[in-house]
Parts: sequence; C-alpha cells; structure tokens
Amino acid sequence: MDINPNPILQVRHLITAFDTEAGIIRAVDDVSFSVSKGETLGIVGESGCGKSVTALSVMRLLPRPMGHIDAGEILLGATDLTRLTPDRMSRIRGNRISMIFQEPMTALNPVHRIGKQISEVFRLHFPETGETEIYENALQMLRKVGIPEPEQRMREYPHQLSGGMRQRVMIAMSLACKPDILIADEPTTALDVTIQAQILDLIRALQQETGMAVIFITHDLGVIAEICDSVLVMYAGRVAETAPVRELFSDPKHPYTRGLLTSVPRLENRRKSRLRIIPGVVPSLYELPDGCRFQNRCPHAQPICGTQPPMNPVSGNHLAACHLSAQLPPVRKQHTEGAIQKPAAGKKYPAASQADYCLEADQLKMHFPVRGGILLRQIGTVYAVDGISFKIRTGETLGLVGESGCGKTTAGRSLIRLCQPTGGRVKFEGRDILGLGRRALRELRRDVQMIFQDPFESLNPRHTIGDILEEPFIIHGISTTGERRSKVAALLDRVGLPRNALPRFPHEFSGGQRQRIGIARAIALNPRVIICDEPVSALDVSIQSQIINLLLELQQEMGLTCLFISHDLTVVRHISDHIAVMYLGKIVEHTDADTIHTMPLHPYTRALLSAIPVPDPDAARNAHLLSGDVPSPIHPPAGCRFHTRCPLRIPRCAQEEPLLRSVPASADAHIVACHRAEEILSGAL
Amino acid sequence: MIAYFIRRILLIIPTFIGITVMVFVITRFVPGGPIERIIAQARQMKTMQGSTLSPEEQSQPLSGEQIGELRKYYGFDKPVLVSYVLWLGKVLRGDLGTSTRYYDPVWAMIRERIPISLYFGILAMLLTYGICIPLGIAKAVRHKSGFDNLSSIVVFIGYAIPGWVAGVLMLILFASHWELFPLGGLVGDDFEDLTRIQQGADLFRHTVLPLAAYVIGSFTVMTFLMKNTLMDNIASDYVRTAISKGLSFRRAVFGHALRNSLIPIATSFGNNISVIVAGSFLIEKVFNIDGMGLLGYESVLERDYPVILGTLVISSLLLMIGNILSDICVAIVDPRVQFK
Amino acid sequence: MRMNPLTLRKIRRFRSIRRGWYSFILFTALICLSLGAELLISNRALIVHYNGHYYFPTYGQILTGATFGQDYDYETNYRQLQKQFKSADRGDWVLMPPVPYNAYENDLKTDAWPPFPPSLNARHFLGTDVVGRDILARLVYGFRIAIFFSLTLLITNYVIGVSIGCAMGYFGGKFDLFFQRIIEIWSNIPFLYVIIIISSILVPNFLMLILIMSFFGWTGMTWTMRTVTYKEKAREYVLAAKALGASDFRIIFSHIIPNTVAVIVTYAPFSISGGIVALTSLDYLGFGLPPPTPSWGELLQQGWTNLDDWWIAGSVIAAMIITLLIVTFIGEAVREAFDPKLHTIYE
Amino acid sequence: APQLPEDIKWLTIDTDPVFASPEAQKGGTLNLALLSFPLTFRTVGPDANSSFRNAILGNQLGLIGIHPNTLNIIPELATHWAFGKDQKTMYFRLNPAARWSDGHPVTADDFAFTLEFMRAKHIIAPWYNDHYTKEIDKVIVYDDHTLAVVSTKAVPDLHLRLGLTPTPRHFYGALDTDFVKKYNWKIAPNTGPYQISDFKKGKSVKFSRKKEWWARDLRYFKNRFNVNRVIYTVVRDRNVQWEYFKKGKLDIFDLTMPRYWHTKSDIPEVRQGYIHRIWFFNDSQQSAQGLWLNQDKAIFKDPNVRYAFAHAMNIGKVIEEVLRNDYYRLEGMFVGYGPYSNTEIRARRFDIGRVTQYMEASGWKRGEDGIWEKAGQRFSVEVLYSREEHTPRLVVLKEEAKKAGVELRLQRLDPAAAYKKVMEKNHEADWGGWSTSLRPGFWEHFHSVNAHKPQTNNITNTDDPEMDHLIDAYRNSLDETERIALSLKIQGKIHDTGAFVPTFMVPYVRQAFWRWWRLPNPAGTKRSGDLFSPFDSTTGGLFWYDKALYDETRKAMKKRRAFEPATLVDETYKMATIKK
Ligand SMILES: Nc1ncnc2c1ncn2[C@@H]1O[C@H](COP(=O)(O)OP(=O)(O)OP(=O)(O)O)[C@@H](O)[C@H]1O
Ligand SMILES: Nc1ncnc2c1ncn2[C@@H]1O[C@H](COP(=O)(O)OP(=O)(O)OP(=O)(O)O)[C@@H](O)[C@H]1O
Ligand SMILES: [Mg+2]
Ligand SMILES: [Mg+2]
Repeated sequence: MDINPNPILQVRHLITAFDTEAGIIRAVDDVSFSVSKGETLGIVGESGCGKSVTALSVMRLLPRPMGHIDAGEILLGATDLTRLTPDRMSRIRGNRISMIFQEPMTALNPVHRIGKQISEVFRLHFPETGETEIYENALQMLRKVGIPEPEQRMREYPHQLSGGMRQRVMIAMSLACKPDILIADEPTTALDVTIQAQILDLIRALQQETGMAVIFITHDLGVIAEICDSVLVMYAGRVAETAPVRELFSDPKHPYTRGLLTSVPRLENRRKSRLRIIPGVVPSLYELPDGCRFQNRCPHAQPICGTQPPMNPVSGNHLAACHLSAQLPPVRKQHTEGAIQKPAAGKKYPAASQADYCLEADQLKMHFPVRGGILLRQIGTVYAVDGISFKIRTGETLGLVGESGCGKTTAGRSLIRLCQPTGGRVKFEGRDILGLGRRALRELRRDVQMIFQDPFESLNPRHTIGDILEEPFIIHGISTTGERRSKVAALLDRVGLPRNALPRFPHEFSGGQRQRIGIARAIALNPRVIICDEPVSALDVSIQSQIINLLLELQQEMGLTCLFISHDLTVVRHISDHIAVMYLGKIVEHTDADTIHTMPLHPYTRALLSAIPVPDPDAARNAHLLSGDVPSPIHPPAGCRFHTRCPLRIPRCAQEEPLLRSVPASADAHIVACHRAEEILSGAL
Repeated sequence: MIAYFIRRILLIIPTFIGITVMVFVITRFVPGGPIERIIAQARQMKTMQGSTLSPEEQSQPLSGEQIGELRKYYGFDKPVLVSYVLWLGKVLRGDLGTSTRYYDPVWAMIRERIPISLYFGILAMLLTYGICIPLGIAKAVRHKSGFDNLSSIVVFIGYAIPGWVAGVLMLILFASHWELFPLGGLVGDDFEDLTRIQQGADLFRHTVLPLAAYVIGSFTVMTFLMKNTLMDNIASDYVRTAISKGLSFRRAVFGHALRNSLIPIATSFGNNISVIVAGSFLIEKVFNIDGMGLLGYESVLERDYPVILGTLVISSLLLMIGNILSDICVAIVDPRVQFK
Repeated sequence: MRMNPLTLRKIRRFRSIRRGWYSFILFTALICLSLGAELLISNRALIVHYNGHYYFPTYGQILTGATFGQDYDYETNYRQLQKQFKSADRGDWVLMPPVPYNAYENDLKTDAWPPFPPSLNARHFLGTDVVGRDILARLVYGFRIAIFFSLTLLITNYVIGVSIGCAMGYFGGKFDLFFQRIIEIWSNIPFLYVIIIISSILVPNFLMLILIMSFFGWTGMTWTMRTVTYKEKAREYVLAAKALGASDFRIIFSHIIPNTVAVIVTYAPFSISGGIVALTSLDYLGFGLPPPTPSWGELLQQGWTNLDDWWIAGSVIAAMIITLLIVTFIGEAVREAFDPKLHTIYE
Repeated sequence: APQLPEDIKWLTIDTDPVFASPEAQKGGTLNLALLSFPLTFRTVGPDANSSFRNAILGNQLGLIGIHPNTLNIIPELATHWAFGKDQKTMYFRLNPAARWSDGHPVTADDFAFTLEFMRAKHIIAPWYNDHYTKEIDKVIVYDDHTLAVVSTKAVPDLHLRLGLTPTPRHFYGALDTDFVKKYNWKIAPNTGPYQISDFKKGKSVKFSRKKEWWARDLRYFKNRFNVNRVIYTVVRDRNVQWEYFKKGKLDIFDLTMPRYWHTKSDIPEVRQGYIHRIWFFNDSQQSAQGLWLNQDKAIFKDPNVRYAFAHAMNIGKVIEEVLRNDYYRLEGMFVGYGPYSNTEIRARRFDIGRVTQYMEASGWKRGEDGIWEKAGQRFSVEVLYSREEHTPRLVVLKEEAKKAGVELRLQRLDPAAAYKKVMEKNHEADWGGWSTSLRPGFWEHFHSVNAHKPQTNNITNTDDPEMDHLIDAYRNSLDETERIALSLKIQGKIHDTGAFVPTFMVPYVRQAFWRWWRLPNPAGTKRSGDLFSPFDSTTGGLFWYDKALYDETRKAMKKRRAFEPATLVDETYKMATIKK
C-alpha cells in the first residue's frame, strides 16, 4: 500500500502501547504512512490522538519502561528502526532523523550554554572534527536559523533567550547534521502567531535548501494548509484519513476531517454566527468503542460503523478510514449555520439602551514594580498596561487581541480589580470601580465576572462541581441550601452538562466540559459583564467551537456585556463587535470587528492578520512578516513601541509616540496609533 | 545578585540579635547559675563545719551584700538589656568572654573543639556525598528493581534508627561484645607513643563507630534527594532532546541530567556546614568525643552562660552563613537563578 | 460526600505499595492493641468468678482485697487470688490477661533480684527491668504514650505551622519577611536549653512537653507550607475565588489548605517518627516525662547502664527499630503514592 | 614580736597504733577514673568544691590530724600543740623539716597568710571569707615555727576548728581581682606526698610521688603513699569506666552499688581471680538520708499524718528487694557519731495497720481509688529527687505506699533546680541526704530561726520552742557530757516530730581491684571511705603495688591460668548496731 513512489521513511502498521496504572493503552494503533525526500507530511489531530507518540516511536524515544512499540515496522530506507540496537539507533538520531519538540522552554538543558548544546551534536556525529571547526559550524547554524549576534548567544544560557529564539536554537541543533528527515512536533504551538510565521518560514526555507523530508505535527489546520504537501489525520490513536493537502481540504472523505474543517471559525464567516460543531468528546483510550472510533460523534453513523473500517482508497494516495467515505455528501462551501440574532435593544433589559456604555476604561494603567538592590527598593517598572481606554456598550463584546505578554490578562484583571490598577479610571454602569471599598467591591463581583483561560487550573481540584457552583451563592449569602441545589442544577442544564456531574471532581471531565463549568460559575450570579480571558485557547479545535457557541448563546440570552481576550484574531473577530489590538501595554488600534479584517490601519495589526495561517492551501500569504521578538515591558522602546519591529518605520517613530486618533479623521469608529495610518489607509504602503 | 547577598548578610544582623537576646534573657531565669552554685557550696560547707554563731547573727549562708558583690563579679548586677549590650559589644570586638566554670576564654574552648567537629563533619560529608550520589544515581536508573528495593530498605533502616541509638547499639555489639573497636574517645591513651602509621590506624579505629552513627541518618535523605531529582530530570524534556541529538542514554544521564540534579544537593551543602560544626551531643556523649555538641550540652547542664552564648554565636552565625553559602552554591551550579 | 477520585487513586496507589501498606496495617493494629492494652497486659483480672458473682475489674474503680474475702484493703492482687482460688478449688476462678502485670508494679522476689531475664513461666515475655517491672508492659504502655504524644504534637505543630506558613505564603511581603526572621530566631534557640529551664521550674507532664515541643516544632512545617502556598496562590482557581468575592479567610481555608493536604500528609509520618524519637531522647536524657511513666527512653537508659542484661536494651532497641521502620515505610509509601516519580529511561 | 605564754603544756602523741602495713613497697602506677574533668585546680573560689578538690587537698597537710581509729589528735605539720586556758586559743610548734613542694620551708607566716587569703574578697568565696572572719579571730606568729590560732569564741572541740592548713605566701603574693582566672589551672605548692606533675585538659591529670617528701618517715605516714604515680583519666560514663576496668585500664572500681557487686562483677576476670573484691565495713557518721517532710505544707501540719506517712514507706522492701539486702536501715538522723548518737531510736517501719490508725485518728478516710481523703484533700505527696539511680527505689516505695493509701508523685528535677526548690521550701517531701561533720549539728536543721524562710537548711520547717531551747543549750555548752546528753534528747525530739523519715545507710565500702594491689590488715581504718584513696592524710595511701604479683598475674592471664577467686569481707570495724 505504498502511497509514495520513493519513500525515505515508511511506517507500517505501527502499534505503540503504554503501560499505565489503569491498564495498557494503545496510543498508536495500526498507523501507517510514508514520506519521501523533500516532502512535508503533516500529522494533524486533537490532543491525545497519538501524534507525538507516533513521532517518538519513529525516533525510538518512547519513555521506557511504560512505552513500547508492540508491532509494526519503521523503515528508514531499508533498515527497520524497531530492530536496531540502542547503540546504532543513537547514531541515527540527530544525524539522519532529528526532531524538534513542542516546548521550547524546557527542551533545552537549562544549565548548559547554547554553544555547548549545539556543538554537542557535531561532537557526537563527527568525532574527528576539531574544536574550532565545531565552533564555526555551530555559529554557522545559528546564523542560518536567523539568530542575531550568534557569537554572543553561544555564550548564553537558554533562559536568557525568548521562546522564539529557543525554538530556533532547537532547529539549529536538529539541522546541524543535515538530516534526511526532520520531525517537528508542534514546534510553534507555544509561540505567538508572528513568531510562528517566522519559524514556519524558516523551516520551509531550510527544507528547500537541504531537500530533507519533514514530518510536521500540529493540531492547527491552518498551519497544515500552509506548509504541508500531504496530511495524515489522526483520531484516537488511529489514522482517519490521509491525503495530499489540497485534496484533503477540498474533498475530505472522513466525517471527522469534515467536522474539523467546518468547526474552525474563519475570517470569512459571518460574525456571531453559530459555528458547526462536532458534538461530544474524543473517547478515552481506555474505553474505546468497537469499530470506528468516531462513531459516537459521527453525524452519519450507521450500524456498520461497529466494525473496524478499512483504509478505503479514495483516489491515488488519498485514503480514508470510513465505511461510508464513498457515500458522504459533497462538502458545501457554506461553513456556518445561521447567525445568532443580536438581542433586540430594550427588549429584555429595559434599562440598557444600545447607546449606554456598560464598562468604560479610561487611561487604565497597571505598573508592577521591579524590586532589587540591597534594600529591595523599586529599581524598575513593568509597564504591563500603560494607559488604555475603551468603552463597551451594554450587551456588546469587545475583543482584545495581542501577542503574549502584551498585557491583555493584566488589563482584564485590573478592570475588575483582581489586581489594583496604578492609574486611570474604570466605570461600570457609570460607577467608578477603582474607588470602591471592600464591601462595595464584593457587591460588584456579583455583576462582573470572569472566565479563565485554563479550564483545569481555574477549578479547585479538591472541590466537587457542586461545591464549585455553589460557592458564588455561599460567598454572597444568597438562598438557602435547598434553593442553591436547584439553582446549581439549573446552571448545569444551561451550560449543557449532565446533572450527575454534581458530586464529581473537575479532572473527571474533559477540557471542554471543565470550561463549561467555569462558565457556569461565572454566570451563576447573573452578572452583567463577563471578562473572558482566552477561554478557548487551551481547547481543541472541535471543542473550541462548542464553547464559542455556548458563549454566544449565553450572551444573547442574558444580554451580557463581554470583554473577550484572546491572541487568536479569528476567534476574536468571530465573537466580538469591536476589537482592540494591544501591543506592549498599549492599544494600537480599535475599531469594529469587520473593519479590522478588511481595513487594518496599524502595521502591527496588518502583520498579525497576515501571520494567521488560513486553513486553505490556496490562500495567499505572508505579505507582512514581522521580525524579532516583543521587547520587554520593563524597558519599552521610546516613541512608537512597535517601531523596533515595524516594517514601515520612519525616523519619527523612534522619537514621537503616536497618539490614538480617529482615521480617517471624520470616522469615529476607527482609532489607531500610527504616524503613517493615513498612508496605509490610502493604500500607499 | 550581589545586592541580594549583601541584603542576606545584612539580614543576619536582626536575626542574630534576636537569637542572642532571647537566649540571653533566658539565661537570667535559669536556676543554678554560678552565684547559686556558690551559695550552695557555702551552705554545704556550713553544714559540714557547723557554726557557733549566735542565732540572731545570720541564718543564711551569705549576706545580701556578699551576694551583691558576686552579682557584680559575674555581671548580673545590671539590667538584662544593659548587660546584653555590654556583652554584644565585647562579642563585636571578638571577645566571647570567659567561661564561668573553666575560667578559660570561651573562644579558646570553642576553637579547641572545632577541629574535632570538623574532622567528623568533613568525613561525614565526604562519606555521605561519596556514597549517596552514586547510590542515588544507581537507584534512579534502576527504579523499582530488586537492587532499588533492597537498598531502600537498608537505607530506611538507617534512617529509622536515631544516630545515637545506633551508636549505643554499635558500641554494645562492636566495642563491648566483640571488642572490634574501642569504647569511645578520639584516640587511644597511648596515642603519643605510637608511630605515625599506628597513630593513623588508631585514629581510624576510633573514628569508625562514631562516624557511622553520624552519617547513618543522613544517608537516606541525601540518597533519596539524589534519586528523586535525578528521576525528575531524566523524565524532563531536555534529556529527551539530548537523546534525540544522538547521545546514548548513559551519556545523557551523566552529561545532562546529573548536573541539574546536583542543584538541590548543593542547596543542602550550606546547611551541612553548620550541622558539621554543631555536631550531635547525643552521639558525642555516647562516644565520649569532645566536640562542639558536647560542649554546648555540658555548658547548658552546667549553666555556663558565656559558653552557651559563645557556642550559640558561632553556631547561629555558621547556620546563617551556611544558608547564604547554599545560595551561592546554587547560583554557581544553576545559571537560571537570579537572586534579587 | 464522595472521596475525590484523585485521593482514591492515591489511596489505591498507596495500597499497591505493599511494604508501606502492610506497615500501615501493622501500625494501625499496634495502635489499636495498645489502646486496649489493659485487656492484654494488666495486673487486673479480666474476669473474676467469686461466690457465684462475676467481676470485671479491668476498667473502673479498684476492687479491694476485701471484695474477694482477702484480709487487706488495698487493691486485690489477682495473681495471688488466682492461685488461691485454684488451690481452694471451690469453683471460684480468675482469668488473667496474657501478661498479668501492669507497667508500674514491681514483681520482686526475695531471693533474686531484678532485672529478670525473659521467662515464659513467669509470663515476663521480655523479662523485667531493673526494678522488676515487666518490660513488655512498659514497652506497650510506653508505645501508647509515645504514639499519642507524637500524634498530639503533630496536630498542634501542624495547626500552628500550617496556619502561619499559609499566611506567610498568602500575604507575603512584610508579614512574610517578619515571620521569616521570627522563625529563623526560633529555630536557632537551643531547644534543649528551654526544656531544661522548664523542667527546672516544673516537672514536665504530657501537656507541658507538647507545649514546649510545639513551641519550637511548628517552624518545621512553615517553610514548606509557605512555598506550597506561594505556588497555590498563583494558581487560577484562587483568582477565580477572588473574582467571586471570596474573603482571604475563605480562600486560605477552603481553597488553599485543602490543596496542600498532599504535602501535609506526606510529611506526617516522618513527623510522627520524629515525635517518637524526640520523646525518647528526652526521656533518655532525663528531661522527659516524669518517672514512673513507662517510657522507651528510660528503658534505653536502663539498657545502656545494664549492658549485660541484654534483654532490656535488646527489647527496647528492637521495639524502636520496628516502630520507626514501620512509620518510615508508611511515610515513604505515602510519599510515593502522593508524588509518584516518573520513572523514565530511554533506550 | 608577741610572747608565748609561759605556762603552755605542749602535747603530742606517738603511742597510738599505726595503721599502715610494714610490708608495703613503693612503686607502681594507680589508674583511676574521673567522670568529668575538674573545673579548676584552685581549692577555693567558684567551682572549687568538686570531688577532685579532695585529691588536691589530700596533699595539703594541716597543722594536726585526727587518728582515724582512736580519733585522737596526731601530728601533721605541727609536732606539738597546746590548748590555751581561755578555751579559744591553740598553740602549735611546726615541724622544722616541713617543706613546700617547691622546696620552701613551711613557716608560721604561711598560716597567717591562710587567714589573709581566706578573708580576701578576690578569691570569690564568700563563705570562706565569712568563716575565717567570724570563726577565727587571728593567727599569732611567735617565730618561724611557733604560732597560735585563736577562735572568736570559746567552743567545744576546739581542735576540729583550729587545725589550719598553710597557704604559700611566696606563691600567691598579693592577691588581685583576676585571682580566679589566674590561678584556675595553676598548680599551687603543697606539703603532702604527691604533686600534680602533668595534666591534659579535659582528659587526664597525673600526680607523682615526691621522691624526698619531708614527712615520709613520720610515724603515721610511714609505709603509706606508696605508688609512684596516680593518673586520673576522664571517662564520662560509669558503664564505660567499668569496661575500662575490665580491660585493666583502670585499677580500681567501686562496687558499693548492689548491682555491681552481685551481678555486674560476676565476670571471668573475677571468677579466675585476676580481680579481687573486698567488702570493708567502716564506722563513721552516716549521712542523713531520707525523706524530709515540709511541715509548712498543709498536708504535713498534722503529726499523725507525718507518722502515717512514715509508716507507709516500705523501706524494708526496698532494701530487701531492690538493694539486695545490702543497705541498712537508717534508724535516725544521727547515726555513727559515737556517744553522740541516740541508739535507742528506731525508725518507723512499714505498717498499714498503723497508717490506718493514725489516719483515722485524724479523721481521714480511704477514697474510691484507695487513697486517703479528707475534706477534698487526698493524701498525695510530691516527692522531689534528682538522681536517676534512685528512681528504682522510689517506684517501689510508690507502689507500696499505694497499698497503704498514700500516693507519691515522683518529681525528678535536675540537681540545681531541685536544690533551688528545696531552698525556697517549695517541696512537699524531699528525698535527699545531708552530709556530715564530726559532731551532730542541730541548729541548722531544726532551730526555728531557720524555719519558714528561704535559703536555710531547716527544710522541714521545724518550729518548736522546746526544741529551740534544747538546741541553744547544746550549742552553748562546753561540757562534753552535757552536750552528749542534750544531743540524745534532741534526737528523741526529732524522732517525735516525725518530719524526717530516715531511709538507708551504707556503713561500708566495696571495691574491686586487680590482684596485684595489696592492702594492709585490716584493710583500712575505721573511717576509711575508700580503701584505695591515694592521698588523704587521715586514711589514704595504705595500699601498695606488688610487682611480683603483677608479673605473675599477667603471665597467668596470658596462659589463661586461673587463681582462687577472692572476695574478702573485713568486718573489723563493723558497727555494733548492725552486727547480726
Ligand atoms: N508517558 C506516557 N505514559 C502513559 N501514557 C502516555 C504517555 N505519553 C502519551 N501517553 C498517552 O498516549 C496518548 C497519545 O499521546 P500523544 O502525546 O501522542 O498525543 P498528541 O496527539 O501528541 O497530543 P497533544 O496535541 O496534546 O500533544 C495520550 O492519550 C496519552 O495519554
Ligand atoms: N504580578 C506581576 N508582577 C510583575 N509583572 C507582571 C505581573 N503580572 C504580569 N506581569 C508582566 O506584565 C506583562 C503583561 O502580562 P500579561 O499576563 O497581562 O500578558 P498577556 O497579554 O496576558 O500574555 P499571555 O498571552 O501570555 O497571557 C508581562 O510582561 C508580565 O511579565
Ligand atoms: Mg503532542
Ligand atoms: Mg494572558
């Protein structure tokens, strides 16, 4: 069943299992694929579906003694890697196959210098090379992956580098020996979109240069569309579908692939429309159904799905593991189902008219002191949020986007005084929040709630769902015990959780369910404002859309005002009425959600938008690639904070800080802080 | 970083003052100080010698005036804080005072004991590190193997028995019953008459049992610290990275995981310094070794305030310096730490 | 109330570590046995049948000799009574516990002097100490005291240490700095010194000793709690509680502390063995519980001064080793269950 | 210069029996152990009164000595002595041969200096300051070898008080504030047979015999002080000392404790006769060991309760079953004082019947737990003690007392603390002993001036006018027969008070020694407390080292040849009252 005519790596019927406390699980179950020279194979799938284990199996890097390859062959050329002695395998690793890992933060040894870690590869595989030569080679590699001042970096330790830099070092290390195959296991997931774009670019360029084969693992369909030649879709340890990239996106033949493709919000979707979803959650590897593993979520499931589907060839090298692949209806281009109606003004909430601002921030500042010196005096300041202003109308949603560390979370928290802002004013329904006393603040908490990013971290693991949902009522002394019970039950219904969830603990639920609990807790007291701090960033694509739908529904039902924080412009655009883009503690552009997409005026916004990988292999890309990292908020650059990375910078940008202003001057709706906004608007740049 | 250490050193001051003030004040409330001993002595003499004085004259052995003079002699005549300040002043000038029992300078007494404590301490440390680190490594790599289980049991037995109890047991068995080792002391009585080699052998024979008692408990902590951190480190991402570069597992462990695992061990290093010098009076008592521990213990029993305070000054300073040293050690092995 | 499945998993894991689990069973059994020690080791009879009546003297008031027709007013000597009834053979009988001695009474003979070696006949299974008290009885009652001592100590230490450590970690800042100094000072004060002072002013009893020991012992827990709290405090669920308007008190006690239970539990067994050792050492030095309280330290002291009477030192050292080993094994298993180390090797 | 009175009647004795053995040979080294290193070599000043001081003072002769068997005055530094008519003065003629260890002759001025020295503030010994000021008026120096010592008032037994020891003026010179520190480890010249020749602080002290000791041929010193060297080694634990002894590293071991005598010393070395044991009875004042009841405590106000308490103490059982019948019951507070002791007095014996009788007479009843009760008060007494070794005795007493309806609460405090508590009269019952002097002293313990106030020795708080009267008379009398009569009477009264419950006495010494050590016959004197005491001028230095025996024994040990085991019992001086 060779798909590729000239494969350099062939994996055949690979079965990898783990011995865990609860029993043996097959994390990879009968997976076959092959890659040929110069080709990029993408492996995509939801968290836990076995992508990493597949990669680790190929590398023979499974954590022993739990993990072991039980069956199958991994052929590198003609050698079966599964049968090599550890010693010979060592010689292949790093030399003929190398790998980049997901977490750039932990993948480098913290106590060895960068130079040493890179040179080690040369030293290992070319033992006869001299020291100076090794040094030169290492330097060369660093230059190649685009690290500025490589001589200095060689002497630094990993913690002194930013995440993007570290990932570059990893890449340099893995490419040092010009491997035949590079396995990249989600190398960009932990990075910002702008950095991700840089890294993807780099990998692509290097691949072209060396002609190596790349196995690219990701859960992001956009990334797949952008860099892969063919795709392997995995689901619960098995291959669901494999196809050349264009074919997969144009004609997916597995219901799961279809579900995935339709559930991602796209910039071309209608805002606030209900997203298509794949209902349910991935089955646990411990309790897999017989037959097709997707059957419980599949809209097309039939009795035959109770038997194991074969890999049905669709065409050439397009195979799908579905009994019904041939009978599936053709894909419609329409990806969404009818928009959710905005609540009619004054209908349910007579007090609030559309013109009322529910939440207003005025020059909000949150500076954290940096202490040091002998007496721990303040020696610096983190300008986490440095004077941002915005207003949100009742019932509307403001989206706040920006790269990691730009102060989104801090802004959200200081808005509701989870940290005490150092300056500015915040008004909730006309009342000043920052001046509130302890008592009043507590009262305020009933009206202003927050949903957190990490659905596991934000739920106390020692409390049952019942405890968690009851807590708001207890804290605010609302209702008797009996009433509370019924209220909690109602909440569960509302967010679509079963009632028997009450006595269970958070980790008995999947991420999506846990996020529902978090949402239920936030809406328990019928708040008026909800701050959503990246509520879907930690979730899988198929779950993400479920939660987005839920949030939209709730907002509509309850007339909630929302601040929606995210680094994902697509999601933000989908859910918001207005969008503010933050960069290094400041808002650089603020307008309504559609305009930002169609007419971005700030170079940063433009770069952000173009860096987003679009799940469409045919899309044009990367006109505005950014270079470098976000500067430290302790020493923000003078003038325009973005000028260090701005492709359009002019001398003025380094001196004068651009003010937020309306562009074009007349339109009130589009504010931007860039000296050259007009030029951009005019299309000159 | 330097500011951090300077701050740490500055913070020693309030702590040091706090400790010494507390103890200084306590000394004033303990019965049985030098004056009380003199009174007791006087009373004893009185009973023994009888007295012919008429009843009116005096029924108590010493007059208030005499006691007053004694108080002056021992410096108890001033209010606690005043004498504390005087004492502290002397300490700052490097004078720890004079023992109220031996009338030797306290510093001389301490100095005499320090080499003995150091001798055992350094040996103990070498032995502990020398055994625990390799053992910890072996156990980490062979987790849950027969070797691991067996060595755990052995090491736990050592941990469960307090050092001095083990000392008693060893003394009973090896010294009293089988007469393999001497019954205590640091050297034999005829030490001076021996040749160099014999001296070494003699010292060795005297060292074995107390040293064993000293280290028996610390093995466990150290071994498991080593084992656990090494296991954590082996499971960490960067070891996987190292192997993916082509290192063998062995080299990855020794070249990468090990150094990171030494960080917590380095943290314990500073603490050990103070432990070394402080000794353990229980063990020293059992083996009749004149170390710092015994000095402190005896001075407490004998109410030798200057010595108590002197040992306290030394040991608390060492402890605090040891803590800072720990930090420095950590800063040396771990480039990530940024003390602020 | 359902057990948290995480906890359940830990318990299951604990049970699967056989060394620790059996130690735990043994330890619990020992505690239970020592609680009912009066039924096994006592000079009071379990049942006396006299003149058609049954008597159960084990618990409750003393029954004087007169009750059973003896000619004395003090507590009945049941061993004697047993012999007497037997020889009289009038249907009266006495059922004694397996070890018919209590921990205080001196079983002396006129022609021989204690310590007596172990003897099945005399039912001194481990012999007697230098005053003719049954060593087994003293070991068992001493164990009971020691174990309750360390349990009480543990609780007081942990209550104080956990609260202060938590507060330090939670509030941080000056509060933290201040308490750090206090603790540094505290832990430097020679503990023995204070014990001597106290014991020179009054004889330390159980409560006093607990007070003194916890006066100095609480600091041990604070450091760990402080670090753990720092970690917990930064977690989002704390923020979530804050966002709901929960008070600091509620956050500490309802959110943070339950999450530190793992730490507390893993430290507990070692604290217990620490308590036992501390009490024994104090007793050994003569600063512990006043005589004639049955105590291991006192037995150890006796054993040490009577090396030739091997059964004294032998029994108590064996008892100590066994107990401490059991506790250590439990501790290790608990640690392992709560914080299993990932064992990873690569080919 | 003052004139010696004309009518002086010089006295001396050279007819009392000698007690050393003419067989004695010089030589050998005696190895002894110390539990702790002495704190100082001074004999006055802080911490000078350790047991080690006896070793130093044992080498300081006085003007006169007391014959250990006849109790007569015998010469030491003085060859002759005389009593003044005023009953306050004694005259002495020094032995012109007397020399300090540094070769200086001993002169009368050295005695005058003793007075100066002892009165000096700088020695930080207030009691000595007092004693030598208030008891001794002056020393009159007539010439280099003649002097008189004058007491401040006429007292009985003048010679017990005025036999000063000299202090070397040439050594001390003028005293200074730093005396205590300066002389802490100085070895002062002495007049006795040995001098410290070497010491290692914290480890050992070595005494060497003076080759040409000036007194070596004097009648009462001849054939004594035979070993060449005495080495004291610090061994901090008695059990370890025993191990040292077994290995021959120590020569002598004290076996007074029954356990050591009966079981611990049952070792091969003894059975094979390498080590000998001796049980030597002596006859001197017994220290007043017992329970001292504080009559100021509510419970002991009633004499009946005190009597009952005494009857509830089963001392007999303790002696029989704990002390292996080795100790003797102490019958009263003053035993062994010769004619001064009231031998009629019998201590109250354990007797539940009597307890009941006394308690019921005072209206007490047995409570539910069998302990006497009255008006909410239980007969529960806190017994204060400080020596760990006494715990076994007390726990037996406690268990027995329970039968009699008395609860004892044992309170062991560290010695300093226990002492303080007693001195503050805060005890209920103190378990302790008081050391002795040659004549009974009552005033300290039973005179009402010393009652109800802290820091006095009347720890029973006895406050009885009649008793006061008798004690005053006893103290003021200079007539021996009258004093004896009063003494007996006072002892009777003390017994009636019932505030002191006498316990044990040990009128003997038991020791083990390696076979090559020899003793005279009888092995010691009436007043010998230690047969192998190397120094003491009264009873010490009687033993000697037998080289031949040493060689024989060592050879035998090597060849594992056994000798007859030897356990000597010497009852020459056994007290009449305890003879069976
Ligand atoms: N060391 C291990 N021990 C036990 N189970 C493991 C181990 N590593 C992975 N697994 C299991 O194997 C399954 C597949 O994991 P894998 O890491 O391959 O997922 P993934 O697709 O890479 O997910 P993600 O996107 O989250 O990285 C998971 O269900 C996981 O529980
Ligand atoms: N308590 C604090 N003390 C000091 N600095 C802080 C604190 N909290 C946040 N910061 C700093 O403020 C800056 C903004 O942080 P914030 O968490 O708001 O960023 P973010 O936009 O939410 O990033 P991410 O996408 O990674 O969540 C960061 O540089 C961060 O280091
Ligand atoms: Mg993965
Ligand atoms: Mg954030």
